Amino acid sequence: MNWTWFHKLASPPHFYRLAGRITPWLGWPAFLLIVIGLYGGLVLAPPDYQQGDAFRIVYVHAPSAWMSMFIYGMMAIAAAIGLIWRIKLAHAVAAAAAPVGAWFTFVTLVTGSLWGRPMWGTWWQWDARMTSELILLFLYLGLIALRASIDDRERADRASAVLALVGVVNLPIIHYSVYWWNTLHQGSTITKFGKPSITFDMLWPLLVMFVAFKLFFGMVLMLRVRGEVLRRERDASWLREELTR
Amino acid sequence: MMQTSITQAMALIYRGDLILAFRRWEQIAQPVVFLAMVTTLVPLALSPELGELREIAGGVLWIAALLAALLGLEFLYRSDHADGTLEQMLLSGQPLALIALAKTAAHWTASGLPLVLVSPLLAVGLGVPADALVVLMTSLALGTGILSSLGAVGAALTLGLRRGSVLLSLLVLPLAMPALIFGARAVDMAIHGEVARGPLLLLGAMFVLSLTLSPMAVAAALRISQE
Amino acid sequence: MLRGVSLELAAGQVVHIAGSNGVGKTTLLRVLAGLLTAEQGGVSWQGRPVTASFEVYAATLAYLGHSDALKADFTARENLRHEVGLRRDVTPAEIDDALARVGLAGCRDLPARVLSAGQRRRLAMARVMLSAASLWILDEPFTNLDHVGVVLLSGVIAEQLDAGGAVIIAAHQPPAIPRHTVRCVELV
Amino acid sequence: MNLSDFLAMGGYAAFVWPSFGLTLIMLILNVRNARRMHALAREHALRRLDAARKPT
Repeated sequence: MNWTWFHKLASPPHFYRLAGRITPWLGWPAFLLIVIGLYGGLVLAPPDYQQGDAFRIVYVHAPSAWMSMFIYGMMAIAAAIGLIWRIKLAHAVAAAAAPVGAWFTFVTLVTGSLWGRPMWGTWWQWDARMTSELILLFLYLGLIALRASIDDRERADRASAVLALVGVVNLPIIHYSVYWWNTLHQGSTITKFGKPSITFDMLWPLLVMFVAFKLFFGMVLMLRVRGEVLRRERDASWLREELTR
Repeated sequence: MMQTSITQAMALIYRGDLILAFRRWEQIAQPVVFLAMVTTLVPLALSPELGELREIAGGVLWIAALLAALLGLEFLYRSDHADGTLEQMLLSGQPLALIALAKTAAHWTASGLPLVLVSPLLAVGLGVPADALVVLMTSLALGTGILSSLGAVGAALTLGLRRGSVLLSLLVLPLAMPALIFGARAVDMAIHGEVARGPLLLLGAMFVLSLTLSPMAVAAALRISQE
Repeated sequence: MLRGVSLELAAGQVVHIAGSNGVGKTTLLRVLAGLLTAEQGGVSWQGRPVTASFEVYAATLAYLGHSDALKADFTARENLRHEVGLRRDVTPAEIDDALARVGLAGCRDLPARVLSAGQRRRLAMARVMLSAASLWILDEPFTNLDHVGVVLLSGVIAEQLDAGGAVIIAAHQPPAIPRHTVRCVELV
Repeated sequence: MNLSDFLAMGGYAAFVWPSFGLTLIMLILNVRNARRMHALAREHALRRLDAARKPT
């Protein structure tokens, strides 16, 4: 397996042009799938026998929750690549992904709280998943704050990369200790709040939304990475030819 | 002239840092005074009733100890960065991760250990029964150890930054939450007379994990921060 | 931004890096010391790239930056024992000799914070001498030194060169090293 | 399934619609921020290029 494709991809000018080309190919399908997913989730899917129509919030809550974890993992991988092989582009990807991840985590928390209100009668319940999602938000904010408070871009990239790696190692520990802590205090009488029993016509919109959010993230990431690349390639020669084309 | 062995170098750093810490003893006193103050706030805020205080003593002591240890993290690499000795450590020809381990150990002895030693006094003030004090001290020893090693990564990353201390707590506290969960739980069980082996063992596991992994992260962070 | 710099140094040679303020002298020295990594090109020592095993290179190198790297609360002796001790077994006798050599015999047990800037620079010089390194990288070593200090340091550098060591000095005015010609590299 | 039943969402309208609304706002906001950030960086780079081309 020769590594030329990897080096070609890692070279900023090549990636900048490539990102520009594929952004629309990610954006429009994402938009289309979101419309389909929402229609399927809100209109076609029957109400849940237990939670009625409130369960429809799952169509935005679950994909966001998944994205918040996925983006953190991807960011840690990009950080590792950036640190080990000193590829500036990988740091640009990590820098671009962090705010989007934080947004998804925030949405997960709010939609979770909105979903919990009718079920539990309170806006916030120290439920295991919501608590670990909240801690994940702190991790994201820590990353963004660290990167923002360091002026020198090179140091900001590498410092955030180390923090992302330390965070990703701690993520499973936080996850399981919160679960253990939750089952311990609440005992085993938690309401069956887990995934409601899903029939196929409830399921397919959820899968569509999962794919749609991934494509959406791809599009936003490409845009942000292009911006980050421009910030980092301060006086690269290819810049003039690219920007004045 | 033979190059100093790594163990000698680590011992030298450990002793050196402790000497410096004791010459600036007010830095050592700060976390301990903070812990004492916070635990006196609790009865004032809640109730003088020892029975009631006993219920929350585990959590209060642990949260106060965690914040006090966080306060102690300020002094970890800041003075070395400021006076240039950090550069000499990087260029000492000794493995940086082990030097970081020695510094973390010295920092724990100067800031974590005093908290552990003073905690029984404050625990009695919160109505903690005598037989729970051993579990309290063990759990706090492991907890402050975890915070020192994880905190060292945060301290190294935020070296020389403007409002580094606020950032430091934002970076380190989420990582210390699992330790808080098991530590407070262990003390709570001990207070109620149950055997607290389970949480203590998990806390010990976390301590070993953070002790082995974090020096490497600290070494990387130090190189990045001083560049 | 530093570009297009290449430097060759053999044993017993001394190089003077000259250039106006902000031209990049310190950056170059920090790259040579391995504290900074250059984007292109690299530093190699005895033919091997420095990044291969940085600890080996660091052990052969003594770096004196702008800061004297002294602990204010440590006495002169303690500073030397703790910093040089990290690198090699140094005996109290050697420390006292070095302090006498740089004219600090009188303030052996004074904390570094009470020393004057010149005395602190001499203490940093003593550290470089004691580190038994073959390559010295000195960034503005003569700052704060009086005339006696400058002569003293030049003599010490000469001895290092006689013993086959190599020295890189960044300074504004060219250093006068007895018995050795100083090669000058001008950064523009 | 007429419109008013649909909007009522089985009595949970007060929770379902804000959830979807917030998510859509987030999606749009992200796109706008990303676009603006890229345009800003591009303009900044161009300005730096012009400054570099003009002999100071």
